[in-house]
Amino acid sequence: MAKVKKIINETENIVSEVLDGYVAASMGKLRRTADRVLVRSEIEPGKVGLVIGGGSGHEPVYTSYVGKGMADASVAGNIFAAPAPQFVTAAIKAVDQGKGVLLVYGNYAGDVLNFDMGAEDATDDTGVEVRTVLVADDCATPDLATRRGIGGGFYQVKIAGAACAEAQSLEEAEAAVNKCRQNLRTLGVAVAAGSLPETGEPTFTLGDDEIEIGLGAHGEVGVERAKLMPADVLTKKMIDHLVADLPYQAGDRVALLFNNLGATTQMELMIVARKAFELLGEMGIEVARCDIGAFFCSQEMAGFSISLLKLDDQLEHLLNAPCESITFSQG
Amino acid sequence: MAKVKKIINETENIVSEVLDGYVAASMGKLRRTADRVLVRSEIEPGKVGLVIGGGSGHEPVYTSYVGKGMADASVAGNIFAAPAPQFVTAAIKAVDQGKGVLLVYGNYAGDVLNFDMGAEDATDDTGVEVRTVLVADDCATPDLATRRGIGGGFYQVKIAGAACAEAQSLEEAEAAVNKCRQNLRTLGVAVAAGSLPETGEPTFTLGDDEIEIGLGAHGEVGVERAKLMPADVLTKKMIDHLVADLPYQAGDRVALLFNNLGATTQMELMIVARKAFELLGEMGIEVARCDIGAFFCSQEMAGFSISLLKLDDQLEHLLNAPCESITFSQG
Amino acid sequence: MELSIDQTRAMLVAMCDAIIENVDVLTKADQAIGDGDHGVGMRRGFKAAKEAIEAAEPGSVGELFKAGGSAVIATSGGASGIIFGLFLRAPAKQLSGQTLDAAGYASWLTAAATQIQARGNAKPGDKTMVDAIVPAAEAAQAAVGDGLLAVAEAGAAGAHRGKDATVEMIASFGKAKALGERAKGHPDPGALSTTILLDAARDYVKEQS
Amino acid sequence: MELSIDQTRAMLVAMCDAIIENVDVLTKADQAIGDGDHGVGMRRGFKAAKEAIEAAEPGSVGELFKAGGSAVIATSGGASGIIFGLFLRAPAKQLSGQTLDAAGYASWLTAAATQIQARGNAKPGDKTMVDAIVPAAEAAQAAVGDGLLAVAEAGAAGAHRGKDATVEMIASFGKAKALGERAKGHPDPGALSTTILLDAARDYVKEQS
Ligand SMILES: Nc1ncnc2c1ncn2[C@@H]1O[C@H](COP(=O)(O)OP(=O)(O)O)[C@@H](O)[C@H]1O
Ligand SMILES: Nc1ncnc2c1ncn2[C@@H]1O[C@H](COP(=O)(O)OP(=O)(O)O)[C@@H](O)[C@H]1O
Ligand SMILES: [Mg+2]
Ligand SMILES: [Mg+2]
Ligand SMILES: [Mg+2]
Ligand SMILES: [Mg+2]
Repeated sequence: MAKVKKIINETENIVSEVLDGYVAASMGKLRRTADRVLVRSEIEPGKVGLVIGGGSGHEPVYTSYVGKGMADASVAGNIFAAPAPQFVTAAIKAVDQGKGVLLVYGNYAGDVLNFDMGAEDATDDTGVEVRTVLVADDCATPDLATRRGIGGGFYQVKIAGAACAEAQSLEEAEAAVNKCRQNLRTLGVAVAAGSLPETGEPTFTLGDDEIEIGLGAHGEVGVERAKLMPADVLTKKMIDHLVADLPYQAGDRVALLFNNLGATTQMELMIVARKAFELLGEMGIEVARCDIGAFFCSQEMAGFSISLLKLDDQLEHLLNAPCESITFSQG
Repeated sequence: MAKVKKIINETENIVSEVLDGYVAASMGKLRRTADRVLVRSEIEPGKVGLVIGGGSGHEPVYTSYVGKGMADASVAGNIFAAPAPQFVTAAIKAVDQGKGVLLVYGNYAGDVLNFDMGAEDATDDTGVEVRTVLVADDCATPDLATRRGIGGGFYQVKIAGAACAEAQSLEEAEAAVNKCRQNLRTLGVAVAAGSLPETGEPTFTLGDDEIEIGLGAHGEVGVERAKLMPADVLTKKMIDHLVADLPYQAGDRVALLFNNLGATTQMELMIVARKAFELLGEMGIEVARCDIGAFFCSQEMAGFSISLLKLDDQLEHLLNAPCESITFSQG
Repeated sequence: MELSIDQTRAMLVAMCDAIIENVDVLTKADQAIGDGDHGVGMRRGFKAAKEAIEAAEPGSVGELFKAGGSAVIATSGGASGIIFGLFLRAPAKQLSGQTLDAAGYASWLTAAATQIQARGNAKPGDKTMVDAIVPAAEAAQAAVGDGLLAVAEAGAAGAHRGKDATVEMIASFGKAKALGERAKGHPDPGALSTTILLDAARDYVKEQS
Repeated sequence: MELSIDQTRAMLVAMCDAIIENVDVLTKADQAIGDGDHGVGMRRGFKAAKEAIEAAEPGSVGELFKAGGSAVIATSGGASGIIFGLFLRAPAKQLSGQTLDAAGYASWLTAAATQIQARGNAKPGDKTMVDAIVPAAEAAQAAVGDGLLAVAEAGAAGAHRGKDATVEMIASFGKAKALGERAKGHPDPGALSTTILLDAARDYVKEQS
């Protein structure tokens, strides 16, 4: 197979140039620091800080979700690799306003190791208090503690952004984001692989007529490898799996997120959305908010994920609170 | 080459199911009428109407840009084919509040024929006054009158939505949108073909190391077929072509749009954005607003377009006015 | 010789069938210089036209043409929906009688050529189906004195001459326009459709003769 | 036998070179059961470590280890950045003298095994590099009485036994975890890196003996 063409310059400069792109497009609202940190130019004094981050290559997550009502800084690793700890330390120091800093990032071994060490170093240096709420929404695997962070991470970051903007204390923000984590489930489906920009090689292989339900954002194996099936059949499988996992129940109010992993068309997402609304309606689950788009990608992987977040008044308020960032804003 | 996998049901139901998806995701704000028309459930009485539309397969354009401050209705053709005139007629009648209706759609022979006939039929039936401002932003071809409508259509629809929401008369709205058209230029680059959902076949072919600058949204030939080149070289070619076309000049204030044609990563768009900002800065052209995302796709085509819109106070006001739609909202 | 309403219906149905059968030919022609959807669009339109024509209870020959043309316009979409809808619908008002004769057949093609140019703004030489319908109409008018079959034969032959001439043209319309010189060597897909339609009409008239 | 500061530096550089040379082996190992980036990440980290070690002006042997380990942590990224950074950095405080002797070498591996387990939470049997470093440390401690070369040889041999044992394990950590039974038949990439590092160290000690 031919290598996937990418519009880039030198591969070793990708992450740095992407960060410069965000700074340019922010028109003064963001700046770079410590090489791999994107930070708000002005942070409200006395607010609880929020730092997000992870491996690059999943843009817009996590790097771009920095701004008023979102994260105060993001830390970018190399493509699909956790960022080194000194960048985490620098980000924490850059956003700390004396109220402590919350970390939100995906539950991957490499990220946990690097963010933990980075946070400890920051605390050793300045005494800043740091708490972490991992994104661990992928219900493709059974064990809660080791679940991966995928598309629902967008909701968790959004809620963390609003919580840290409003909260009086780090504990209060942490508790809200923890509640989001508890109520959030995502299931993805991969239709075709993305590629590594350094090599143009695919990140995994699927047969010409195969899809994999639950495949992870880096090609980790999922729930079921299956033949291509009609959208309605696939949607039912995914919704049934998701709903049973929490479980979501009749009378629940939810936010519903359709996330494009990269190359899937909006046409397909809308066909799936139509069926998902129908199925949730039949189950008596009320959709209070719906988001559709590319929030958490895996290069140009074809596929999508569906996330459900069970809402209470607090979570709904935080999800709907205004925010600004390069790729997602709401009034 | 293996057929491109799509998550769909029966191919003949694609457009209909996509429209149902938009209705579901709108949660009461949109409804379908006359089979192929998506219309706002509540339209402000006495406002100038705005109808947009075109062939399907380019979602979110044009179908999804319906809502408060955007279009009042959209008309969806089959994949890559202009909608038949009776749907245009129905849309015009559905949005008419006695102040006349503006049509905004891409400058393709088939669309012009069908929208013109649909508008004439509506006027014959009810006397409604209809005006048209075509989207014709693609500066890949020299002849102004026959230029195609591509990614900049998002800005033109946004401005038309605000103009029709605010204008006292159809003429006033038309004049504003015409000014937008005059000041708007777009140039695209195709890196890899999308596919027709009915067949899974690619819409055009490019060599393994080739790109085409100026290739149209349906595979129409462009300015130059070239070998894959560094992002910075490509960006300079594109910006130089764009700037020379209007021409944009030192001291101009512009809005700058990076549109993902489908499968390009945001990583690549940010690398390009970084260079575009640098080049425009060197030319003394001030960027007052920047938008980055998938606004006008061509199935999962890999590639992107850059649009420049020269602003005056009125256009800047209209572009920044609040709006709501399934895929684009601003506060 | 004249065709009755039912014979005219049968002629129009034969034309629809000819398009439906030739969908692959039209697809290939449009793939060469357009976006490849001409065959699918024409089939969608002429399938609907066939149903409308078969279901119609017309008061005149013209109403059959109108039923077919309106169906094409309403279902085909794209440029060719309007153009080939007008191809059938254009003569609807003129053909107010119960039969289709030589003069009526020729006036159909003339009305089509006129209305298509008026609405579509393509002129002869622009590499569109106008290059086929215009010589078809002229040749048909010239043969009116020789009877219906002669008119039908002249119309088809005129369309073929026009279609053949499009091979060497560069396009000034539609999606082939951007191809410039590269469009040379291929006939215009819509001109090809025009010959398929007029060949089928001629064959039906010949059978009935 | 003991290594001087400069000999220790040379030993550490040889270990870095071994990783850099084996990037493809490590890439293949991680492609089999992980995400394929172990080779690239290790090379990035140990290139930086090599530079830091060469540039260091250490007051003790331990400061050389610290310079190398900190460089790996700061540049490698991913899980292995921390793990293999600690592999070098763990003994920094203990090795406060001017030479590396048998006891020092063994205490290095023990410190690494302890700190890596404390931070990473992987236990023996989870199919990680812990399965290589733990038996390496144990074997090295047991050989302290036999001198530096014996310790280095025991360490490398222990790592190889551990790495070989990972072939039949299913993973409980990292990206191979989701593979379940499918991870069987392949060694853990990080365990493989551990053998490469300890082989290079042993070879250097042997040369100097
Ligand atoms: N303005 C026009 N006047 C006459 N014929 C036209 C015009 N525009 C297009 N056509 C005809 O339509 C044909 C293309 O039809 P089709 O492929 O269905 O539409 P599209 O160009 O929208 O894909 C052309 O080959 C040409 O003969
Ligand atoms: N918690 C851990 N403790 C010890 N070693 C680990 C741990 N997590 C991962 N590793 C080691 O790291 C190796 C994978 O490294 P690498 O591929 O660079 O990182 P990633 O898994 O982030 O892609 C594994 O083979 C394993 O030996
Ligand atoms: Mg990795
Ligand atoms: Mg077409
Ligand atoms: Mg066509
Ligand atoms: Mg790995």
